[in-house]
Formats: sequence, structure tokens, C-alpha cells
Amino acid sequence: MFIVKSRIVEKKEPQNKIYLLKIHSPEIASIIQPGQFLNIHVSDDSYPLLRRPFSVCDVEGENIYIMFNILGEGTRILAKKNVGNSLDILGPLGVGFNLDDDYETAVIVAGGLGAAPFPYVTRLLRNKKKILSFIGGKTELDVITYGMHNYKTASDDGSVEFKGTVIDLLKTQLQHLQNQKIKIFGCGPTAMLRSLKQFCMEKEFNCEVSTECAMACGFGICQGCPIESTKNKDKYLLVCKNGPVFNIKDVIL
Amino acid sequence: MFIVKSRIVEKKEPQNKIYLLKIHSPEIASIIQPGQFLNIHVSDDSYPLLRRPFSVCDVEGENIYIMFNILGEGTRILAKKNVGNSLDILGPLGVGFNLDDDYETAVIVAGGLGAAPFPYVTRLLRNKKKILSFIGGKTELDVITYGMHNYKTASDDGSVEFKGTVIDLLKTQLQHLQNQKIKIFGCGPTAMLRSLKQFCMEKEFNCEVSTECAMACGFGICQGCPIESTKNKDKYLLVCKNGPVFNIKDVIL
Amino acid sequence: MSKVDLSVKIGPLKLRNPVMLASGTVGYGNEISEFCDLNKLGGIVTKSLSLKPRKGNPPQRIVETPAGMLNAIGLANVGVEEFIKEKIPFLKKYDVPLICNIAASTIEEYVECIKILTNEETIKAFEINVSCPNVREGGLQFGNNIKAVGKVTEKVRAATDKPLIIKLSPNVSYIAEFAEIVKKEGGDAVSAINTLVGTAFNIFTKKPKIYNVNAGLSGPAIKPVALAKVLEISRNVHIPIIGIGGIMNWKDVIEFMIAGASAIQIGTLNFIDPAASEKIVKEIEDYCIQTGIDKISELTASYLIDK
Amino acid sequence: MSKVDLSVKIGPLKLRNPVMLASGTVGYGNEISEFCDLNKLGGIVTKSLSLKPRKGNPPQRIVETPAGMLNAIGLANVGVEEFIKEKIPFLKKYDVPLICNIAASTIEEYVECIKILTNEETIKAFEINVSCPNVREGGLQFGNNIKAVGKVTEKVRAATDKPLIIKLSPNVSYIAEFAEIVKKEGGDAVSAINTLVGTAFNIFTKKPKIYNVNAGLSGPAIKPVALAKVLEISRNVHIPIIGIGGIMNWKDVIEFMIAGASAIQIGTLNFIDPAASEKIVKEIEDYCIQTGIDKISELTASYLIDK
Ligand SMILES: Cc1cc2nc3c(=O)[nH]c(=O)nc-3n(C[C@H](O)[C@H](O)[C@H](O)COP(=O)(O)OP(=O)(O)OC[C@H]3O[C@@H](n4cnc5c(N)ncnc54)[C@H](O)[C@@H]3O)c2cc1C
Ligand SMILES: Cc1cc2nc3c(=O)[nH]c(=O)nc-3n(C[C@H](O)[C@H](O)[C@H](O)COP(=O)(O)OP(=O)(O)OC[C@H]3O[C@@H](n4cnc5c(N)ncnc54)[C@H](O)[C@@H]3O)c2cc1C
Ligand SMILES: Cc1cc2nc3c(=O)[nH]c(=O)nc-3n(C[C@H](O)[C@H](O)[C@H](O)COP(=O)(O)O)c2cc1C
Ligand SMILES: Cc1cc2nc3c(=O)[nH]c(=O)nc-3n(C[C@H](O)[C@H](O)[C@H](O)COP(=O)(O)O)c2cc1C
Ligand code: FES
Ligand code: FES
Repeated sequence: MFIVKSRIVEKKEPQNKIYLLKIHSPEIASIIQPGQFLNIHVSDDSYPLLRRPFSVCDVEGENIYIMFNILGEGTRILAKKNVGNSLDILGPLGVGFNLDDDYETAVIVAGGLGAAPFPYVTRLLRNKKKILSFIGGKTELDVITYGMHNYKTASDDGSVEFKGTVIDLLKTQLQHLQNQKIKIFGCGPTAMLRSLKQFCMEKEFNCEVSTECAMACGFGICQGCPIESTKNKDKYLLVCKNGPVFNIKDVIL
Repeated sequence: MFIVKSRIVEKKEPQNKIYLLKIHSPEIASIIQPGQFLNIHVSDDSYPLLRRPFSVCDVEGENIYIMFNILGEGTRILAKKNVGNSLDILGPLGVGFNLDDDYETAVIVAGGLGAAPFPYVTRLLRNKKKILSFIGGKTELDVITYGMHNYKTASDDGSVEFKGTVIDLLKTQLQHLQNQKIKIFGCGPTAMLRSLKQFCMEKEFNCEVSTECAMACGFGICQGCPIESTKNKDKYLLVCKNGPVFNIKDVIL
Repeated sequence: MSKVDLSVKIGPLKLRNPVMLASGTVGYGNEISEFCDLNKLGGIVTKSLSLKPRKGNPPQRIVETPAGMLNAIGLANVGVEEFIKEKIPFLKKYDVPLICNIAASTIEEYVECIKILTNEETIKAFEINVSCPNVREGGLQFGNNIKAVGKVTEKVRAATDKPLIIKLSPNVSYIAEFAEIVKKEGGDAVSAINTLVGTAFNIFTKKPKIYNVNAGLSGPAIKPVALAKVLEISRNVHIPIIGIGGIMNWKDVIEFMIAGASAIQIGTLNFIDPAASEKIVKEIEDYCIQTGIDKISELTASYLIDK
Repeated sequence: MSKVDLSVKIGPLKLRNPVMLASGTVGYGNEISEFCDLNKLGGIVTKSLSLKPRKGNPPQRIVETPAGMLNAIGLANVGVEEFIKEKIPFLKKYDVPLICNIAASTIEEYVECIKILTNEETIKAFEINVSCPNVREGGLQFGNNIKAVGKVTEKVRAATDKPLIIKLSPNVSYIAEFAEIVKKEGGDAVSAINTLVGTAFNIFTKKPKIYNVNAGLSGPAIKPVALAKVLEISRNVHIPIIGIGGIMNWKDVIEFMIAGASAIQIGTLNFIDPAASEKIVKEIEDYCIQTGIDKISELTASYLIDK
């Protein structure tokens, strides 16, 4: 874990209202794992007060990427940053995806901004495993394909290939999935993760998901980010420290 | 009084650590009087919360100028603004200098950033009256001559013409001043205004000064900016509304 | 015609909408009328008036704090006589409910003020400031003392038939107890909250930044506290509440109403954007349209709390 | 060697400097030790411990507010037994005074916790949390009830010889009365303040943003209130005060000391900059050098107030 001032070296809008910042941060780039996150102080002054958590989106040499859309004041300020500005970053944080299990095909399931961690996952797996990606969103605009590989898309309004949720789309491929040794990697809104869980439990698929929770510190000192564990009812897990990536069996969503 | 979003059209540092912003604000430029001020919301968000008051430094066509140095968070943010940025300005506020009395020579007395209102005063008087300016500061760096005419300078450390306070300098010119019909216009730190007052009362000079006070609103609704009146002991005057320019006789400094 | 009914009732007082301007943050309405159309507002509350004019505290009276400000004005005001002579004529020109806020050092002074003012037709209600933390002889002991607040309410109630609002201090252990006694003694509503007691020091001179030492904290910093106080009253006492504290935009207005407020007052925001209140009236109407609310008064205490 | 004597005394407890880390904002020291050298600090206060482990409240536990944050963790903690077994061994490695913060629902539980912990050599003092607003059965009634605070102090005092600090609630009318009873019952010092009670609502769902509804407000927003509480105690009661509330930098530390604090605790800032406290120790030393202060303890209650 470091606290570093890192310079933005590139800024892109890969699609409408989605921002991508490339940040020169050698210390973090050299050790961060896919699914881990950064806690970023978005302004130069003390407003807003708390850091904002963002998944590492990708890593390229000494640079890390984050991807976000504008939700509130913090992301609004972040979206105004330009190449040359510095960001105060705390990271890498949390536990990321375990990419090294015994499986043949990585099945990536992303809903909306849940796509954020997968360009990095894709980069690391591309030459090692087969990849099948399923990407969903409310409309075409919310389907984020940046950095994804071999993907199918779904939207609630049917403006892309498939009309329905990304989990509905996934289900249409069930037969295909059951034919190989797969591991599912999911990230997206809680409702999506819930139905992903149901699907995985039924079909007994191995699945890891990246979860979210309001956070104050991001590294385990505030107890602000509990998530209910399936194994131990007496104690919450912490999203920031025990997660944000969990085996979908281990948490109640 | 207006609340306007006005664009910065020029930014200068006429001398070390002194900032000058030229702001396109036709509504305000057309009516603002010398010695009046603006209350500026320096940031795009709600931090800092309150507006910051600045004297109008000069007016040129549809543009107004402000001059400032970095004191705290508000002026730090302001100093980072660039050409093209907009400022949220409330003004014109308060009562300015009365330049139209019966006098031959305008004697301007400025201490440090107290120089701010005088480029405008100088511009308006230049073709109408004789001007004698006295400018003081702690060191050479604090003696601000921008936009001034026919001036003598003083600094505490003797790094300019005269070593001593600007009031000491003024006193050396006493004989000269007493030979003509003068009106004194002063602005600067309270200590300077106090000794200016003593000087003016003794010599019976007509004098107007621009005063300062911590302000919340700047236009008379918060009662945050009292200044003791010599005429009515039962009631404070308000710096923002009855001032900031007062006849030096009328206020206790 | 507007599709949404924005009108609200605070006991017997009917307002065209829930947005009022708070005492001490609009003087007597004159200056702010240059920025916003008073006729569009729900009401306007005067600076606290006392029987005699008050000079107020010496400077410094104001200091900014993180997301807030401290003030210790010391109740500078023109006094009830001059208010009637000099200020009412201006306010008469407007069709906006005028609420007179009264501050005093003794119960007798409260009653006397009310007696002088109660026949002024322009005045539509009284708000009793029992909670100003900046007056040494008065304010504090009233605001923090439940018996005193009961007594003031009782006596003032006897002196006027106009709607009576008691403005409560947040600097107490259980604000609902104060609302309860106000209700019992015949008050029509409570305003919550006045400022929190705070202070600040200059670390080089070691002197307090504010002449009065203690001052009142207002602004967005205090909004969560104000909301909790409104909720506490709302859950425990059946009395109309006027929510005050840190309102900066229309969302904050809605939040206060959900927490239990029948109407709200805008304070510190007037200093920063004196045109804001008029805009906010429009924006809360938009919210109602957007969320299908016909009568904004339905929002009051509409919180959904599981337990 | 340092030219300035930064050491301070809080009753019998001697600290190498006045900068401590506040309860609930550093867990049990482990994670934060990666960012700052604990051995450079004046002290570290544990998360509130209870007799049995506590699961704490369901999410959402945290929400940001203007210049502050609300939390309702619900005193999630490992309990005293596990603390001794799992956490003390880590903390033993450091040469920093360890202060154990205790929260309980009954006076008996406080006493039992203390009895279990008091023989642990690593523990240098106890801080009794009587003021946590997030536990329904406990906290509130203690913190706002002067007799209960007196009773807790008396009983806990009897159970330990170690320095005893009572952490006071700010949600009361007169905090000095609470400091007074603490002193009377043998407490060595008071900590002021814990969080202010606040809340927040989602205006679209109408639900409270925080599961527990009420939550504790911390951060720079509350600094002026905390300073006023410290000053109130300092002017009225002769007892060492640990100042807490919204400290964001070295200037705030000095301001609290001027207002009456013998030492301070850093809370919310740890979440934003977990390395800050170590830097602050250096910066307050610079301030002392710059202003010619030999012993930082001279700053305590050095306010210059005219009246
Ligand atoms: C581990 C982790 C990884 C994340 N990775 C990404 C990422 O890669 N890209 C991205 O765009 N976002 C990501 N997020 C979410 C991101 O942190 C929030 O969008 C951001 O904090 C919002 O800040 P704001 O100031 O713009 O909005 P705020 O003003 O704080 O909030 C705006 C709205 O968003 C809601 N909100 C705030 N924080 C969260 C949250 N953590 N989860 C859900 N809703 C929230 C608020 O309730 C509010 O309604 C991640 C969150 C976590 C916990
Ligand atoms: C009518 C009027 C006209 C002014 N004109 C100018 C001008 O033309 N140019 C200029 O540079 N400044 C001017 N000032 C002062 C200017 O408003 C302050 O410097 C500014 O508000 C500081 O803001 P800040 O956020 O940078 O500092 P803050 O963080 O607010 O304060 C930094 C330090 O400055 C002190 N300070 C803050 N406000 C004032 C004040 N009003 N008077 C004295 N000390 C203060 C604070 O106590 C603190 O020590 C004027 C003030 C008034 C009242
Ligand atoms: C400068 C100032 C002066 C005030 N004067 C009074 C007053 O005279 N009487 C009163 O009842 N409240 C007074 N208040 C309190 C406000 O009416 C309001 O209760 C408080 O500021 C909280 O609201 P806000 O956060 O929106 O400002 C004053 C507040 C400020 C900031
Ligand atoms: C997330 C969080 C958890 C806290 N938990 C505790 C606690 O367990 N016990 C306690 O006495 N105080 C607790 N506090 C209060 C702090 O110790 C401190 O008194 C308060 O936050 C004010 O200081 P600050 O503004 O610097 O944060 C907690 C504060 C926060 C923000
Ligand atoms: S965010 Fe602080 S413990 Fe997880
Ligand atoms: S600054 Fe508000 S009345 Fe002068």
C-alpha cells in the first residue's frame, strides 16, 4: 500500500460519458492485481472530504488506468482533470480476482460500469485461457466494451444484440458453458450479482464477483464496509479488505 | 446589484505575488464606482462557502479588474484561475470614494494591497485633478505601484526611496500639502489608517478611507461587518453597506 | 396554473409554499428583495427584534469554518418601535407572510414586544427565539432550560392570537422534550434548529477569532445534525416543525420535509446566493412533478424507517 | 535531540507528544502502521471494545456530508478476549502508549471488561466510551445522563489503578457538568468530543441513508463545536482534556491546545491520510520553534480572552 501523487498522462472518453484516465504510477502499476482498487482523493483541497474508490481498469507498463462515469461531486471533479494534473492515490487495496485456478474458459460478466476491472483481467488472460465475455447495460450507451475480448452484449431496451439482462443472455449460452471447464468473473449492480449468484449456485459454477459498498478508508480501519458472510453469521466481512472480490458462495448479496 | 457569471479575459502578475484579473462584466463595469467592491464566489463548488470581497481595481470599457495576493484558501483558488474561466460575482457593492468634491489635488495614500482601488481612482482623476500618490509596504516587494501616477514610495526596510511608514513619508510632504486644497484618499492596514486619521484630524485634512472587515454577505443582510461610528454611539455602521469608504472623521478605526 | 399544490400549513398559518427565509439572514427584507421576488416565497422571518434597539457585538462577528460559518452578531436590531415605523411600510408592499422573530432577556420583555406588535396586520405570525447563543444575559438559559421555555411559551401565548412558533436550541440533550413543552403550553409550531455553539481561535495571537468568544455555527456543516433534531421531534411529538440548518439547494428542502418538516427556512445560503430561494421554489415543484406528488405537504414526515 | 519538549501529561499518563489516534479510526493499529510509524505518536486508542464480540450494524454504515461524515458502525469489535489474544501481541511490538477504549451496555459490563484488561501490561490507560450514539441499548442513556456517567466513573475507577479517561458526549446541554462529575468520581481526564448525532435521507427512496437511522457526525464540520466544548470544560472544571473533533492539520492541534486540551486525538483524518499524524507531530514541533515555545504543554489553555 502506498500513498502517491501520480500524474495523469492520458485522458479519453472511449464512449459517451465514460471517462478513462491513464495515470503514471510505477509503484502501484508494478504490484496491483486485477480486481484490486485505488482510493483516490479527487480534489486539491479538502472538498470532498473522503477518497473515492475505483477499480484498476488496466495496467500498461508503469501506468494504471481507471474508468468511471459521473455520478456525484467526486466523479464530476475527477472528470474535469486533465493530462498533467496529479491525483493523490492510495493503493493497491483489497483482494483481487484469482485468475490462476484450474479452468479453461474465463467467463466475464459485466453490468454497466461493472466493466471497469475487466480490461486488465482480459489483458492478463488473453494468451492463457479462452475468454467469453457478456456485457450488459440499460441501453446501448451503457454497454461498455472497452478492452473486452470475444464479447456478446445485452441491453434492457434491446438496442444491442440481445434484449434483456446480461444474466438472461448468459443463460442462453448455458449449454455452451456446461461443455467446458469455466470460471465466471462478475462485476456490476447488486441486482445483477444476485441473479448471477442464483445462476451459479444452481449450475454449480465457480464464480468470483467484485462487490461495492460505501467506504470511508478503503483499507480496513473504519469498519464502514460490511458484507454478510455465508460462513460466519457472527461477523461481517469487510468489502475493502476481505474483498472487493469474493467467491460468490462466500457472501450474501 | 447583480449576480453575474463573468469571464476572465486576462491574467497578469504585475509584480511578484500580486495577481491582476481582467474580467468581462459589462453590467458591472458600466455602473461601478471607485472604492466599491465585488463579492466573489471563488470556486465552482461550495468550498469555500462564503464569497470573498475585492475592491474594483480598475475599469476599462466592459471590463473590470481586481488585484489580490494569496492570503488563504479563497485567494489561492482565485490565483489558479485562468483566462476563459468564469467567476460568480455579486456587485457592485457598498459606497465608494467621492471624487467630485471641491479640491485641487488628490492625495492617494496606499499601504500594501491597499493600493488595489487606486488605479481606477487614478484613471478617473488623471485629467481632472492634480494627483500625488504615496505608496508604502513592508519591503520593496509589497510596494504596489501598478496603475498609480506621480508617486513616492516608502518601505519599512528602506529598500525603496523612503525608509519608514507611508504616513511618515506623507508627513515629510506636509508643507507641500498645506499649500494647496487637497483631499486625501486612503486604503491599507488598520494600523496605517489609524495613523492617517490622527494626521488628518490634527491638520484638518479632508480624507476618505476604504476600510475592511470580515464579511458574510457584503450587502447588508448579515450584520457581520460593524464599524464604530463617531456620530452615533448607539449603532454601528456596516462596512459593506455604509462603507467600505468612509470619511475618516466618521469612523473609529 | 401550477399542477402541484405547494401550499403548506403550520398550525393555523397557511403558506403558499414551504420556503421561508430565516431570521438574521435577510435583515428586514429590503436588500434581498433586489435579488429575489419575495412574493414567490412561503414567508420571511425578520431579524430577531428586541424591545429596545441593540447595538450588537463589536467586530469580529463572523468567521468561516469548513462548510459553515460562525457568527456572533449579538442580536443587533432596530428594536420593535423603529421596526414598526421604518421597516413595516416596506414589507407591506409585498404579499408574503411576515413572521416576526422576537428575542428578549426576560419573559416580561418577550411579552411586551408581542403586545406592541400583535396588532400589526402585516405580521402573520411570531417566532420566538429562545435559543440565541450570543446574548449573555438572555438566550442561553432560556433555550437550554425546559421550564423557562415552557414559561415563555405560556406567557407569550396569552399575549397573542397569532400563530406562535418557538425556535428551539439544538444545544440540548433531548430536543423533543422542548417541543413537547411548547405543544403543551399552546405553541403552534417549533422551528429547528438555531445555530450550534462553536468557537475558533487564532493560533498566533491565541485570541478567539470572534469577539464574543462563543458563536453560532450555521451552514451545510450542520445539516446532518439539524435533520436528526427534526426527526427526533417528528418521531416523538405531534407538532408542526419548521426545518432549518444548512439548506443549500432543493434536495435539502425535500430531505428536511421527509424527516418531518412542514416547511423550511433558508439561512446562510442567502449570503452566498440571495436569489437561491426563489429558484428553489421552482425546483421543488419540478421534483414533485417528476415523482408524482400532487401536494407537497404529503412529503412531511414521509420517511420510511424499517424499525 | 529535539529542542522542543513535546511531552504532555494527562493526569498520571505521560505521553511523548500530544498526538494520539482516536478510537474507531485506527482499528487495533495494524493497518495504519503501514503508513505511519506508531512509535512517533503520543498514543493510540483502540476501537471500542465490549465484553463479547459485536457484529455491528448492517450496511450502509457510512455517508459523506459537507466537510464531514456520518457513521453508524454499531461498535463492531472483536471483544476483549480476542483482543488480548489476537491484537495485543501485535501492539506489544511498538513503543507507543496503548489506550483501551471500552464500550458497554451496562455498568457491570464496563467493570467486567476493565477487570479482564487491567492486568495487561501493554495497556497504559482506559478510555471509557459513554457516548457512542449508535448503540440502542447502551451509549445514549449513559452519555446524556449525568448520574449514569458519575456511576460508571465511580465503578470503573474502583476496578483499575490505571489512568482513567472518560470520553464525553457532545450531545448535551452543558458538557462541563459531565466533566465535573467525572472529576468528582475520580476520573483522571476527559476526552471531548465524540461524534454529534446526525442523520441523512435519500430523497428518492425516503429511506435513511444509514441503516441505523441516527449516526455520528465527525470531521472538520464539527471542529468549531468541539473547540467550544473543550473551552467550556477548560473554563469551568480543573481536569485534563483530550481534544477531539475535526482535526485536519497541525494548526487544528494548536487551536485545540489553546482552547484547553492537554493532548488531542485524530479521527476521520486517518481515513483520508493515514500518514498525517506522524507529519503533524513534526509540524507542531516546527510551530513551537517558530513561536519560541520550549514546552508544548505551555500551550494548554493559553487562550487570551478579554472578558
Ligand atoms: C471497490 C470499489 C470499486 C469501484 N470501482 C469503480 C470504477 O472502477 N468505476 C466507477 O465509475 N465507479 C467505481 N466505484 C464506485 C465509485 O466509487 C463511486 O461511483 C464514486 O465514489 C461516486 O463518487 P461521487 O462523489 O461522484 O458520488 P457521490 O456524491 O458520493 O454519490 C453519488 C451517488 O452514488 C452513490 N454512491 C456513492 N458511492 C457509491 C458506491 N461505492 N457504490 C454505489 N453507489 C455509490 C451515492 O449513494 C449517490 O447516490 C467503485 C466502488 C468501490 C467500492
Ligand atoms: C471591502 C473589501 C475590499 C477588499 N479588497 C481587496 C482587494 O482588492 N484585494 C485583496 O487582495 N484583498 C481585498 N480584501 C481582502 C480580501 O477579501 C481577503 O484577503 C480575502 O477574503 C481572503 O480570503 P482567503 O480565503 O484567501 O483567506 P482566508 O482563509 O479567509 O483568510 C486568510 C487570512 O486573512 C484574514 N482575512 C480574511 N478576510 C479578511 C478581511 N476581509 N480583512 C482582513 N483580513 C482578512 C483571515 O483572518 C486570515 O488570517 C478586501 C476586503 C474587503 C472587506
Ligand atoms: C449571521 C446570522 C445571524 C442570525 N441571526 C438570528 C437571529 O437574529 N435570530 C434567530 O432566531 N436566528 C438567527 N440566526 C439563525 C438562523 O436563522 C438559522 O437558524 C441558522 O443560521 C441555521 O440555518 P442555516 O444553516 O441555513 O444558516 C442567524 C444566523 C446567522 C448565520
Ligand atoms: C467510523 C468511526 C468510528 C468510530 N468509532 C468509535 C468508537 O468505537 N469508540 C469511540 O469512542 N469513538 C468512536 N468514534 C469517534 C472518534 O473517536 C472521534 O471521537 C470522532 O470521530 C471525532 O473526531 P474526528 O472528527 O477527528 O473524526 C468513531 C468515529 C468514526 C468516524
Ligand atoms: S472502508 Fe474502512 S474498513 Fe472498509
Ligand atoms: S457583510 Fe453582511 S451586513 Fe455587511
